[in-house]
Amino acid sequence: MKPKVIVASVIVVAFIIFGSYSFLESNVEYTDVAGAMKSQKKVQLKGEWIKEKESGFDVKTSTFTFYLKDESGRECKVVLDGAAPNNFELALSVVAKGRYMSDENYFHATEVLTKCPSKYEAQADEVKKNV
Amino acid sequence: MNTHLRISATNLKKVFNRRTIFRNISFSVRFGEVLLVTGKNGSGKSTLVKIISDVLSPSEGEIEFSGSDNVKTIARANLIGLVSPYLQMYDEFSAEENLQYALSIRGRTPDISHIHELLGKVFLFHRKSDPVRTYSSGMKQRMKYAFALAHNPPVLLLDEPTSNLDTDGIAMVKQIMEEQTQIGILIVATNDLSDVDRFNAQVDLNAQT
Amino acid sequence: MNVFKTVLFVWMTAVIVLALGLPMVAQPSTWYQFPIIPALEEKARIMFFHVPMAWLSVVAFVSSMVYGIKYLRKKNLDDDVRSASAAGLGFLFCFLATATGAIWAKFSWGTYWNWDPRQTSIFVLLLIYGAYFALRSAIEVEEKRASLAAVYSIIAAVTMPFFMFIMPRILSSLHPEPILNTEGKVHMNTTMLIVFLSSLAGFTGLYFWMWRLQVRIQTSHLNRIN
Amino acid sequence: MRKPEAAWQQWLRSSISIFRKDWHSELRTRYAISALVMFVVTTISIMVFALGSESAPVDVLSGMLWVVIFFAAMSGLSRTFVAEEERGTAMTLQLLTSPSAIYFGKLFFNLVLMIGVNTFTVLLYAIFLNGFIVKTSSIFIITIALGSIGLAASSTIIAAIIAKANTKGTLYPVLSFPILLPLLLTCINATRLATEGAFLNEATGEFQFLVSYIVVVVTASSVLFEYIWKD
Repeated sequence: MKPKVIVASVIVVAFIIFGSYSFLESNVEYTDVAGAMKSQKKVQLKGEWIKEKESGFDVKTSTFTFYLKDESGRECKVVLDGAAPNNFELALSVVAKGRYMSDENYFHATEVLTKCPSKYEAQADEVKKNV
Repeated sequence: MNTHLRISATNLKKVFNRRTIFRNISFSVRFGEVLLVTGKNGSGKSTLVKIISDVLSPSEGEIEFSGSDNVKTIARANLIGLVSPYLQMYDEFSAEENLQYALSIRGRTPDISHIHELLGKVFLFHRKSDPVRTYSSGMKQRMKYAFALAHNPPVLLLDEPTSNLDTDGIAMVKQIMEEQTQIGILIVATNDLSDVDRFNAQVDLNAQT
Repeated sequence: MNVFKTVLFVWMTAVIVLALGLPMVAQPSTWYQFPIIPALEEKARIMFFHVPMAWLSVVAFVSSMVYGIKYLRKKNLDDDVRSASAAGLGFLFCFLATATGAIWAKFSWGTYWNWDPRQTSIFVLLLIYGAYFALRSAIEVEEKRASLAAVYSIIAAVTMPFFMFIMPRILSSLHPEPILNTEGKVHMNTTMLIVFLSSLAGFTGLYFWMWRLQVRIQTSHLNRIN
Repeated sequence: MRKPEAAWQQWLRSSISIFRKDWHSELRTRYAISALVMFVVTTISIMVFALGSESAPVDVLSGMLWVVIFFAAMSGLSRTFVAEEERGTAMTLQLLTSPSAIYFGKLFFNLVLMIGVNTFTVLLYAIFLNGFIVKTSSIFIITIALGSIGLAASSTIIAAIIAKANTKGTLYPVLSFPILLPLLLTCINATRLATEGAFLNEATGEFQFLVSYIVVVVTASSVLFEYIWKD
C-alpha cells in the first residue's frame, strides 16, 4: 500500500512538471501591431500610449482616439467606443481589446484596460516626473 | 484442500456516524467448524458479515485468515463465498451469464459444464437462460448459492440463509452446509436457530452493549 | 489561549490602524510614510487586506487537503471536522479575496472583472470549494462523506496546477507579480513591507484562531446530536 | 492448487471482464448510449436552428464543439457507476475483484463510449455546421483522441464519487467542471489551432499538456479509487 502511494505521488508530481514545462516558455495571446493587422479575430493589443501625438474624445461619434506604440516601436491609431478610462493618463501600458480595420487603417477597440504601476519603490518618482 | 485454515478476529469494533454498532468482538474458527452469529435486528449481524468478507473495514481490531503460506497472499475475495440479502445479481443477465461473468471477473476461465452442474445443484438448470429479473425471490436466493459456490471457496458465509426459501430450498441449504464443513469453514448469521444443526463457536451480538 | 487572543486582538488593531492611517506622500521622508502610488493613491491600501485574503484561501485549501489525507490514512473523524472547517474558512477568505480583488481591479485596470488569469484561477478555486460543499451535503453517512470529500479535494488539488499553467497561455496577466516573484524582489518600501508582513502574519493568526474555534463548535454540535 | 497464474494476468483478465460485462449490459439496456446520442442530436440541432442561415465564426464553433462534448459526457458517463450503486450490485462486484481492476475496467468502458460519442459528434458537426472547417486534420484527430481519454479519465473518478451521493444528476457537472476546465480549455485551444491551419509541431505543447493531465488524473484516481469504493 505504502510504496504504491509513493510511486503514484512521484508520477503525479513528475507529470505536473512535464505538462507545465512546455507552457512556461511561451506566453502569447497579447499581440503587437503587426499581429493585430494580420489577425481576423478579436485580439488584445498591448502597448504604450504615445502622449506626444494627438488624442481626444469626439463628442459626435462618442469615441476616444489615441495613438499606441507597441514593444517593437510600431505605431497604430486606436479608436475606442466611449470615453477613456479614468486612470488612462497615468498608465504605464494599455491593452486595447478589439480588431484591426484594415480598410480604414485603425484599430477599433471596444474596451481599453490600463496597467497601472505596481512597483512601489523608486519608480514612484520617475512616474511622477513623466506625468 | 487447506486443512490448517483458520480465521481469527480480535476486538472488532464498528462505528457508523459516531454510533458504535458493536465492539470487542473476538472469535476463532478452524477448518471443519461452524461459527454462528446471532443478534437482534440492528445489532450488526450483516455489518459483521461484511467485515469478514472484506466489503467493509472494521473501525478497530483485526481479522486474520491463516493456514498454509499462500492464504495470506490470496485476495480475501477468492477465499470467501457470500450469500446475503444485500447481495444482488445483474438482473438483465441470465443465471448462466451471471456465473460466467462472476468467474471471469475473478480472473478465472469459466467452465460451462461446472456452471451447469452448479445450476443443477440449486434447481435452476431449467431456467438457466432466462434473465434473473424474471425469477421469483426464492429462485433469486437459490441463485445466490450458485454464485457463492462458483469458485469453490474454502469459507462460506451465509447471512439469513433460508430467507424466501421453501422446504425443498431449506433442504438444499442444509445439504450445502453439510458439504461445506467437509471442505472448509462455515459461518452462519441468523436468528433462526433451526437453520443450523450444530455449531462450534458463537458470537452473540446481543450480549455486548 | 487567552493570551493568544489578547495578542491577536492588539496586533490586528495595530495592523488595521497603521494600514489605513499612515500617511501616503509623494516623497517619503520619515519612516512612517508610505510612498504614493500614481493613479492608485490611497486606494493602494487595499493591498494590505487583499493579499492576506488570497494567501489564506490557499492556506485553507492546503490544510483542508492535508487533513483529508490524514483522515484517509487514520480514519479519525476529528480530522474530517478539521478538514471541513478549514474548507469553510477557505471559502470565506476566497470570497473576500475575489471581492477585494475586483475592487482593486476597478481602480487599477478600469473594470471589475476581466477574466484575467489570476481572477479566473480564484474563480475556479471558488467553484472547487462550492463543489466540495455540495458533495458534503449530499452524503449522509459521516464516514463516507469524509472519505469522498477528501478524495475530491485531492483530485482537485492535482489538477489545479494545470490550470495555473494553462491560463497564462490563453491570456497574459495584468495582475502584479506575486510577492514571492521570480526575480526575488520586493517592490515596497520598508514601512509598507513591515505593515504588509504584519498584516499577513496577523491574518494567518486570525485564521488559525477561527479554525480552532470552528472545529470546537462542529465537534460539540456533533456530540450533542449523539 | 495448480500452478497459479501471475497476479497481473489475473488482474488484466478481471478488468477486461468488467469491461465486457458492462458492454454486454449496455447493449441489452442501452441506458448510456441512448442518453448520449439523444443529447448530441438535440444540442447540435438547437445550434443549427439558432444559427439559421448565418454562419458562426470558426473559433466560436470550435469552442461550442467542446461544450457539446462536455455536456454529452455529463449526461452519459456517470451511468456505469450509478447503475451498480442503484441496483445494489456494487457489493457483488466488490466481492469479485480488487478496486483497481474495477477502476480500469470502468475507465476502459467510459473511454470506448467517449470515443464513440465524440466521433459521432464530430460527424454531425461536419455535416450540419458548414462554417466548421478543419485545416490541419492531424492536430484535430489527436486532440479529439486525447480529449476523449482525458474526459473519460476524470469523469470516471467523479462518477465513482457521485454514485455514493444522493443528488447524483445535478452533482455530476458541479464536481466535474473545475476538474475538467484545464482539459477543456486546452482542447479548445488545440482545436482552434487545427482550424487556423497551424503546423503539427505548433501543437506539441498542447499535446504534452494533455498527456500529462491524463497521466496525473489516472494515477491519482487509481490510488484514490479504493477509498471511494470500499465503505
